Amino acid sequence: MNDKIREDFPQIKPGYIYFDTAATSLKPNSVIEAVNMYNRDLSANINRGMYYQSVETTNLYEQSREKVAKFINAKTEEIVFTRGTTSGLNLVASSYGLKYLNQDSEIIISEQEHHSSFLPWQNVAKKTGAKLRFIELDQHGKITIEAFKRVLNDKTKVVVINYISNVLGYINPIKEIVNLAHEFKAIVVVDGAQAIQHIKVDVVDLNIDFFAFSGHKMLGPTGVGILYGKSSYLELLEPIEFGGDMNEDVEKTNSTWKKYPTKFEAGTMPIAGVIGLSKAIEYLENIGFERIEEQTKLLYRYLISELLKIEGIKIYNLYSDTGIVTFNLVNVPSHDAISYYAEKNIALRSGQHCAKLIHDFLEINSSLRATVYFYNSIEEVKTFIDVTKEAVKYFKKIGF
Amino acid sequence: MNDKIREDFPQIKPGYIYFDTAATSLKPNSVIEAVNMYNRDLSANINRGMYYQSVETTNLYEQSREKVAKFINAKTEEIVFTRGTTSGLNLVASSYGLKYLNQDSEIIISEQEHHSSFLPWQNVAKKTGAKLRFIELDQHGKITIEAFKRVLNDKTKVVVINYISNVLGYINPIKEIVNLAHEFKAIVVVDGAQAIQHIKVDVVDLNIDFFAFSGHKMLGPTGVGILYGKSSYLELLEPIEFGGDMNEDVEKTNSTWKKYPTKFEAGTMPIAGVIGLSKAIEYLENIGFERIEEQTKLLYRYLISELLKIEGIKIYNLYSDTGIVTFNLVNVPSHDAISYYAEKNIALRSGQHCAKLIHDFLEINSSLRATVYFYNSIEEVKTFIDVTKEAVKYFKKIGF
Amino acid sequence: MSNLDNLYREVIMEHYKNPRNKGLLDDSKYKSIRIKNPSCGDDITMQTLVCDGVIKDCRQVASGCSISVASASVLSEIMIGKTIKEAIELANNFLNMVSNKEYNQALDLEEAEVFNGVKQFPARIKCASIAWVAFKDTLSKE
Amino acid sequence: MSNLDNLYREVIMEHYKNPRNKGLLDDSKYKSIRIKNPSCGDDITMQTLVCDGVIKDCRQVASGCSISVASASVLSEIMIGKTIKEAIELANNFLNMVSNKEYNQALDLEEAEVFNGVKQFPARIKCASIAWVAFKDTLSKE
Ligand SMILES: Cc1ncc(COP(=O)(O)O)c(C=O)c1O
Ligand SMILES: Cc1ncc(COP(=O)(O)O)c(C=O)c1O
Repeated sequence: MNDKIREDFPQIKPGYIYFDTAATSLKPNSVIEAVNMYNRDLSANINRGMYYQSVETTNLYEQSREKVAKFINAKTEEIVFTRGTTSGLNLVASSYGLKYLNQDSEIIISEQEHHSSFLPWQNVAKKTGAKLRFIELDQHGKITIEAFKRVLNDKTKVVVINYISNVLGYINPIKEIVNLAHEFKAIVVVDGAQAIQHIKVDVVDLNIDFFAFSGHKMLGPTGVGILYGKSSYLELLEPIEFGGDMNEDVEKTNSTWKKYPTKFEAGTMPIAGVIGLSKAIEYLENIGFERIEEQTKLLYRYLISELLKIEGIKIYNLYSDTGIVTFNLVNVPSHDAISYYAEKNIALRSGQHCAKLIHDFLEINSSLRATVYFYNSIEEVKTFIDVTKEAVKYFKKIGF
Repeated sequence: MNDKIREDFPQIKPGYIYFDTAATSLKPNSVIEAVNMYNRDLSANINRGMYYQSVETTNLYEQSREKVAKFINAKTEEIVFTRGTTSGLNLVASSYGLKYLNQDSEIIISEQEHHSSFLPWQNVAKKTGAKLRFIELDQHGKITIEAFKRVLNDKTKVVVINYISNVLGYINPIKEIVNLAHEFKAIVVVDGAQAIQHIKVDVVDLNIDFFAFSGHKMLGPTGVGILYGKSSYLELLEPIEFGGDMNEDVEKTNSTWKKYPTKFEAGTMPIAGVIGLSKAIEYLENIGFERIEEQTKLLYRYLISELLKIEGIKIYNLYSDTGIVTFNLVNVPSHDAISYYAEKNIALRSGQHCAKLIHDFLEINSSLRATVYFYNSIEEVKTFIDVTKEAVKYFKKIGF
Repeated sequence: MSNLDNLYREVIMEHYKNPRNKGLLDDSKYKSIRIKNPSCGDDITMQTLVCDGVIKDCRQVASGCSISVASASVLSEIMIGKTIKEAIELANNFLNMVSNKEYNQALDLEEAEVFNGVKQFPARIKCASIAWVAFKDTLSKE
Repeated sequence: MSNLDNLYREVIMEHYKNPRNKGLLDDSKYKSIRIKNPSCGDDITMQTLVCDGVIKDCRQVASGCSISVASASVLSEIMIGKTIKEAIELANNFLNMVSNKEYNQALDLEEAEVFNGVKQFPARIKCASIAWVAFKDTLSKE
């Protein structure tokens, strides 16, 4: 089955191994062609035109919103398009955090957070005097409900948490966290950037208040993201960007906004991106999360078992729930090691993966991260393992 | 010459007349293919990878920044990529306006402004207590230096002004405005959304402090925009979005940012859009602004002279400096009139074009806007005139 | 141009030029809802007086395009005398018709039938709908 | 793998493992500049003592990848004794070499010549450059 899937991704070529899906995913032909189609055939702006191209563009844009909504079991009007996860998370921090938090408030957060999830709330804490409370991670770097309960209290106003860590690949117990948080009337803001392409997300079942993710991590285009917010909160929040199309009345001294989600979409949106996104969701749905998980797990298990056999490798997340493996060659700075893989046309990441705090927790400077996803193959994993063995040998030989 | 140019735009087809460039421009094949190439062949994230695809993507991304810089005579590091004009203008308002203005400050602005230029500063005025001062427009809706001088004074801290009005098509005297404003130590924020595709912009010669524009209005992709800022101001400003890649050190209690422009580009940027943008600039440069102006003026003059011959038409900007004509069929609401054009596959706009205040000034509810640009033809203008004549007759006949 | 002729039916033009039940009453027994669509200049207020589950009166003020103005006028005429249940059924049916969705063709839309041609103009659906949405909202307003 | 062998030359590995002039002095006559590239873990501080236009001493502390650490060490050795003018010329030449730009091949880069292989690795140019940029900054710091 995998070969046929691999043909849908024109980036996949012999001699090139893409193990960097956690940074950005590959894009299937249907997504590429949808973007292309908009640029080539339509190239119109939405909402404001009455000619066919503009009406059609508006339809495609709004159908994409419906598709996203169904995909995560939200209401259509609860879907706000953004520039990406980062913009969505910042919107919540700026609009909710800066307004409703104060020096008596506490924000629960974790060292697993990506900078895009952590930094907006560090800023809120600084500006409002609210206190950041870190969930104590267990020895594997995992978040446990027990540790969460220890920081949860009456002062907790916001819980900021990733669904899946982009370094460790753990799935966090969001549903229990939300239940507990709500008992204390805290809202829960979930960073879904690494979850949306891996597991079926149901915002109603999870009962989360805000959920942000990016098109480019889920087979879609760059430049588009999604913020889900519960109607009641979207109703409450003030926009942070003002401009064309989000307003209702405009007078010299006063203006009013349209209803959500429109009030959060000021100016011309990434139209091509939104249209392409819809095809990405279709693709994920057609394959199905079961098959995605099955193939990813298959590759992951093989990868980890073979990596474990190699002496001179240190793995930081032995029990990853997804396709992410974070490791180092012993004694070899990750930036040196990565050059070896790059020379062999293997796409990995080295560095801190925009998650410095988890590296502090692991007491390392930086790491290598390989991600396998459903479009990867066992052959690729085999080559990767061979190259890793060579790399270990090579760096030892030259004196590391 | 025009026929060859028209072949570069695959949206141009017999039977379809695109007179809506002020809303969004058509895209030449080179732009479409650059976006396609990134999606199909590269599909990598920037900055963080060491493999060929990621290095190449980073190069293309940064080359685009250099190209934009040269295009407007800025320094490379003065170019910040954004989601669009709206985001750029909001960045300045939030980061500069909310921080440095207070109840003793005055903001000079005009009724010509697009909502994306006006609303961010109306918000600043509300939040800080600063006062909005409107430049009194002359009888044609034009901004004159005399009128500008009347509102300029020691309290003026910011001048917010469009370079070219998206409704009236006037070119505003930016250079003189900047000179005068600087005498009073006010900064000047210029909305360049309608100027960048029409006239050569030289930010050094104009000496403007901030300048924002959008890819999709200058033959480029949707979802990407540019904010130019003078180094000294970009240095001064705090980012308003926090996240991956814009940080330097991250600690639990404190973090530091990279230098501008990077500190303003949090998270994954619209990579495909930035890469496509570069080709749009190449295209504009290859044609040259002289030819663009020549062809646009040719079409505009013919259009306006023929429109003037039709009884039952009211034109609001007889002396447009660009290809924008704003008008109404007498007694026919613009939404009714536009349906006639739509049936004939002519793309125009009806409504307020995100510029309510100028409609208040004109004492109308809404208007029709036709824009001609260099890729349009005399034949298209002829058809447009014929259809307009028919429309006038038709609406009269049925009783308007 | 048959699509356009089908849109601009005589009845519509007649209501546009002579709107019925125009002008609002300053009477707290009436429920009012105003909906604006400023970007195209539409501004519509519907007012209803309900007594014992029956719509006793319906008033309106509308400015904007011919379709939105005529639609408010036609609505105000046909709704007077209907029960709330009938009125809502009628309004939903109308909204489905103009947006080219399935609707009950057996249900008599009376004069509102003339807005049939709107479905050929997706961008005008809103124009035809505003008054009906506002009207429904007056009924659910307590 | 010849590209890699060309990158990881013996001299570089030797400096990486035994960095010269390591450790900073707490002496206000020295000028220090620190540059961090946290996303890849590089953290480099260069310190210079200039007397009468001549670099009397050069100290460094560097952590990160082998290229950045070795580069700081090599730099510190070859710069001591140079005039400011010579030093800046040398640094610019080095920076041009590693970034695959035109550079003066006649100018003797001494031991720093071993970083020649970096130009095959665009993503490592930064690693090789950090120390040199920091070093130049110490000279322009008054
Ligand atoms: C004069 C002017 N300013 C600002 C904008 C907003 O640009 P964007 O929608 O691309 O953010 C536009 C276009 O809609 C415009 O014409
Ligand atoms: C867990 C996590 N959160 C947030 C982000 C930020 O997403 P984006 O860069 O698309 O805004 C990423 C990806 O970089 C991520 O992996």
